Amino acid sequence: MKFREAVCDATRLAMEKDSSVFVIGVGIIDPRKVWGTLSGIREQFGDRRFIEVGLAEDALTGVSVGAATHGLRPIIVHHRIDFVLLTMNQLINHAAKWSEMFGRQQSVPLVVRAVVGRGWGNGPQHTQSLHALFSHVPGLKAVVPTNPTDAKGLLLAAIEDDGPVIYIEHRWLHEDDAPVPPGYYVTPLGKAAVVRTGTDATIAAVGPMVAEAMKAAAALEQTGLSAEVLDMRTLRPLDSDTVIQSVVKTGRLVVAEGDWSPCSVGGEIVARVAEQALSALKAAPVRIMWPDICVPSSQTIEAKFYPGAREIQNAVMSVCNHYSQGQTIQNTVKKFDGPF
Amino acid sequence: MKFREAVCDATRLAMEKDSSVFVIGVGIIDPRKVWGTLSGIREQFGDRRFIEVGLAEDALTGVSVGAATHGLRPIIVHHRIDFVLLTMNQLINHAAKWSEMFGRQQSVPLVVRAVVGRGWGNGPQHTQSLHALFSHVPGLKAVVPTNPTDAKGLLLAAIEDDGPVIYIEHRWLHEDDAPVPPGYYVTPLGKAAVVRTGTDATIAAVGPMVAEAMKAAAALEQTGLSAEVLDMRTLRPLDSDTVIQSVVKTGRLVVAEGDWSPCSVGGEIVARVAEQALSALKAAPVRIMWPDICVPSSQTIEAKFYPGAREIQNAVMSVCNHYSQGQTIQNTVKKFDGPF
Amino acid sequence: MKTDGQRELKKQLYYRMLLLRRSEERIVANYHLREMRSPPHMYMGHEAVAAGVCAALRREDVIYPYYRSHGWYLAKGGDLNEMIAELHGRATGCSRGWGGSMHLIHIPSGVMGTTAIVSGNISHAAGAALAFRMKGLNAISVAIFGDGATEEGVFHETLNFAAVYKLPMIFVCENNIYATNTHIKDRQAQTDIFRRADGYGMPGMRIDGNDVLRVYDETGRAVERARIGDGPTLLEYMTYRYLEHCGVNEDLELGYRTEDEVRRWMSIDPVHTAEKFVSEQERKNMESEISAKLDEAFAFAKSSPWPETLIAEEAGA
Amino acid sequence: MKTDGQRELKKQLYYRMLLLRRSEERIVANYHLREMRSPPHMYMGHEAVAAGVCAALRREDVIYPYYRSHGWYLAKGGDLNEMIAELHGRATGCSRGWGGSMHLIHIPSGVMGTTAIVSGNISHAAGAALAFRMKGLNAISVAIFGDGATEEGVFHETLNFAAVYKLPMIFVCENNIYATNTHIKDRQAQTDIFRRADGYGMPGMRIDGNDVLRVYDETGRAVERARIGDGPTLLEYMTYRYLEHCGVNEDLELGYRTEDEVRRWMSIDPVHTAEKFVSEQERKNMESEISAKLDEAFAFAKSSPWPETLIAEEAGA
Ligand SMILES: Cc1ncc(C[n+]2csc(CCOP(=O)(O)OP(=O)(O)O)c2C)c(N)n1
Ligand SMILES: Cc1ncc(C[n+]2csc(CCOP(=O)(O)OP(=O)(O)O)c2C)c(N)n1
Ligand SMILES: [Mg+2]
Ligand SMILES: [Mg+2]
Repeated sequence: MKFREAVCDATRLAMEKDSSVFVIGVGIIDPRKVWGTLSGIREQFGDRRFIEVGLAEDALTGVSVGAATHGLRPIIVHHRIDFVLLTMNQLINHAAKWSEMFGRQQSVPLVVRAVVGRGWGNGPQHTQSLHALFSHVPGLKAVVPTNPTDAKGLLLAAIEDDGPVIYIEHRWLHEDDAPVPPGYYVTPLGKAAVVRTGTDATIAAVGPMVAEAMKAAAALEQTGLSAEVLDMRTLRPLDSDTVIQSVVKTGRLVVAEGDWSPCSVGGEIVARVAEQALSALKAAPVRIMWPDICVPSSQTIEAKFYPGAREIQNAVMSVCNHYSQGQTIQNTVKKFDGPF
Repeated sequence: MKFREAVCDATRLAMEKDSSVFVIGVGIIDPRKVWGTLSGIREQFGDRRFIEVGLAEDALTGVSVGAATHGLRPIIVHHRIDFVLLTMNQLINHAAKWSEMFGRQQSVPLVVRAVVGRGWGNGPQHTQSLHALFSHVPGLKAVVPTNPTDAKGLLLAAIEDDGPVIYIEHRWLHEDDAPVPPGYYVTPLGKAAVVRTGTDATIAAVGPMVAEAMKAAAALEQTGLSAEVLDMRTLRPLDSDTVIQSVVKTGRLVVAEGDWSPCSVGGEIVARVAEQALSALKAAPVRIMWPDICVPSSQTIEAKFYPGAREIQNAVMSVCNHYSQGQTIQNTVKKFDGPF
Repeated sequence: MKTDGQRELKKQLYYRMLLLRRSEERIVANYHLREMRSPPHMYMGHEAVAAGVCAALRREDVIYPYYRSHGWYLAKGGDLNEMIAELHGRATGCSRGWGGSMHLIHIPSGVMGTTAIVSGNISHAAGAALAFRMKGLNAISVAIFGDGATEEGVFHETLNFAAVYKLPMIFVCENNIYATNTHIKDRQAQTDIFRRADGYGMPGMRIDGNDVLRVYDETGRAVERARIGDGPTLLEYMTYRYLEHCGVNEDLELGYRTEDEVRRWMSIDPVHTAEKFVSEQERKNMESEISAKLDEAFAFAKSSPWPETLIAEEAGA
Repeated sequence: MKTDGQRELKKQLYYRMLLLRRSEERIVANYHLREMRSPPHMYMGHEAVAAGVCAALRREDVIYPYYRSHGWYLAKGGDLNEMIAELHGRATGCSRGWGGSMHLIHIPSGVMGTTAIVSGNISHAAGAALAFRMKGLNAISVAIFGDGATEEGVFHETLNFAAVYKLPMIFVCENNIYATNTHIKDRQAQTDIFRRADGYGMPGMRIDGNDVLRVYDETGRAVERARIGDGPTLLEYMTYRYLEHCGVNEDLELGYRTEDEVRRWMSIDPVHTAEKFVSEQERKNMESEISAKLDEAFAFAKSSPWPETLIAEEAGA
């Protein structure tokens, strides 16, 4: 099942199981079905549970907060995460605080699905990750699935959760294909996954950088280095315990995240390891992050913008003080193709 | 001169020096003059350069971006930083990216003054610091002055800067009084200040926590510990070099910031020290931050919410492995009084 | 019969307004004790709006007031003890001490959580209306906001959304001419707020907000429309705030409004005007009943425990 | 004389529209080469709006188009070579390769930076108008946006702001009935966008956006009002998009609109309708002139260097 089909599958299962779940968003009745992530949903559940809204992201987020406090479970769908910036007042001032602010008398079960774009010149305003913004604020949770199985399990967990959850969906994972367990299951929020075990260094990766880390780990194996790869999956609450456990074993940490570095999730991981496992560190940790500029449109500079497996590989070799003759791999990130 | 008078002084000097500087905001014509930070400005410069706007934070931020690209230098004034969340689309999608997105043909000289509230039950929506949100995004700068001299110098530097600068102003520093250099001067952006030298531990503090750190340092001296206190002042670009220099000397780091911990400026400081000066660290660094909840309204729980000098003192003693018989000081943060 | 009903209604309306007025007077009188550490946005002067609107609603209908909410909370039937306790920051408060004056809630009586962010509540009300529709309930939802709030973009977005879906809701604007201390003429080019309803194909009208009977009647018509599926209405009630924007004092010294203006509005005071709805004896009974309730509420608040812990399960983040 | 002027104007209007149409046709024809790696929002069908509006402006006036901006860029006098180079991601592009199709800019001709965030530009235009006012310039500013953009809150906020300050600006809405693939009837309860102007005390009107002369005339009147200090106007131009929302293809297979609807609009094609403004010979000359320019522009783009470095001075953060 493709990643995008897994998203759709989770949506369908949740709506079948719980009649309070509904979908709301701008342009969701589009025949392209938000890249197929909503195929058949409107047809199966009808317009009563499929709320098309004009361009009014702020209002529809508030509408969802209001509906959520009356027992419904809205799934807000944004074609681009960049549009979520129009809704920060509702998310941070309202949704995140609602439950505590009123002494925990109401909960706000709310999912914000936000797609991160990349490639084909989508440029500065259609390619941000914004992981960190949602991971900073208490009252919000944030998840970034990296494979079809988690795409489904984390979306179901997000829908089940009684607070607002930002579900960050990287567009260029949508076509990834893998076997997915049938039926209803949840991938618990707040648990990282050890996706490859190793002994020489820990690579804590976020989102699409997990695939890059796996490529790097495979290449590193050729040069005699054994890397453990973690898929952080949930950014808030952040499962730093799993990272620390791994670093206690490996003694070395490379963090790989597609987002800006200052005040990032990657930085938070490094900070917690330094605070809680300093003595385990045999080398200074390294972050592989975006350069500190906006994402450029032109292909040549865009190619220079995104770090990948090669940079991770080099970072691991450097924290391991390992300068092998082995070939450095090339970055071969799948390119996102086509105009939209 | 009081902190709030220093803000006003800087505004006046900038407007006298450069006719392209103007002030814009919601409710700025209020007779209370934004707690006196705009006293006499409208009278001196007239309504042409003092733009009162209805409740339209989003529009007025875009208006300011547009005006800035035409050579003006707007100072946006928000009574509360919480309202800036209504303007994130303009700040992050537009102002921060404008210059790079168009190949550096235009600049966006723009200052956003945002006041952080505290106390008297101002509660969840009027007391956020939000330091981290503005420090994450490239294209933005963020400053937090902690004394009248810097309040003036950093505001003038922010106004001179050719990009958007968020000037975060803690309400309960407004009444702080200290001699301020007369006339026009700038405090350079991106430079932390060593406000107390010491040898046993570094306290890197942000905003009002600087005063708490100074109190802690004085108390620590009684118990035989010498703490170096840094006032970070600018959060982006973050002067980690000064922190690292200090930690290389002291070997120990305590970070004190009034904001939530995950993906915070405090976390970024710890991460950079771990990355760049791991071997200098004789003990695991410690962050003193807010608990991971919204700011409560009631005085008893609010008092438990804010850490202060005592927590910093304890943290320094613990990183120094120093369990003296010396008294732990009490927190004596000045309370913000009165309803508004 | 009909006249009896009318008289009963008038009595109720007067009682509600008197309760609102006396409660706030008591808050004003006690505020200097520094026991209510919360920024209060006093409702005095507006009483006819909350009393009239809420009288036209059923208990299962919900209201979404803004931070100037003491009056709305009480008019809809919110528990007085819990409100006064909340102002005192006690664990028995309607928000358990976490919210304070700007964040009241009383779910059993349909007072939904209020926000300190101007206009933040408008879309919440639409969300409640959507939920009622989806769940097949016959309840309606009321968004309540000031003249200033109508300048925020979300006001426009929500009117359009509610009109498209013909939501069972009402938009109630309390136009008191000022946003903080800025006059509406300095903020809006065209100051007939109700006229904007036309842009969304929605009925809109301006009503004397100091005339509690007119408020009740017009709200009733809008409630009826909403209830039978004819969609939302924008009601603009003209009224006036007596005290400073936030706090318990008068504010003539600020100079943004004239004594004359304040006096003109006080001369049509909604509570005083409605005194004629009741007999002298009835009024006296009401006064003493309310006074006793307030004594009790303040005693309850002051003897209530403080909230203790920051949070039981501090979420590991 | 007057007729000569009229003829000259008509010729110019036709030339501009033809330039827009042929330029986009060339982009469509070359897009499959995968050299223009940028999401294009094609303007075909709208040409009369940009051509008519820009003809009523002076060079020092500025426009703030949205992402559907090729036509606006060219109509206002933006450099063709630089636009085609930008679509090719080259360092010689109008945004130096950093922006692509959605972020064009050409400061010398008054084409201000365009945004991919719907409605993000509306307030920028008001900011420019404010700047002109403050600097004592006589220029005016034009905000350009689609029917969908009017649903965003900032549209409302900016109309009010511009009206309060009587800014020298115009609000130009290109109503092509769809936002992406959602019909306006599914998004707005009252679909006469121009009628919302009344809520702000601003003149508003709906105009046939395929009639370039009417566009020119009505814009001219609004320009005049703005120029003499009478404040802003909301102009709603009805028009139609021929190709898919984003991309270079037709999209009948999506089924959100009918072939019949598309054909009806094409039968009043703005460029074709205006062919009568010029002689056959004139038209031929224009065609070959434009064709030569486009040859040159594509050659220029393809032979231009790529942007090299991510940024010279990478700001240490
Ligand atoms: C989004 C936002 N902007 C600004 C403020 C500051 N503020 C608080 S109340 C207020 C005035 C609101 O006026 P109005 O809506 O007319 O309500 P009123 O207070 O007059 O009842 C302002 C500007 C705020 N709380 N929220
Ligand atoms: C704030 C925001 N929300 C959603 C989108 C996605 N989007 C891009 S174009 C578009 C439709 C806009 O329609 P309209 O304003 O009518 O302009 P048109 O494309 O029809 O010319 C949408 C929804 C966006 N870019 N920005
Ligand atoms: Mg008001
Ligand atoms: Mg459109």
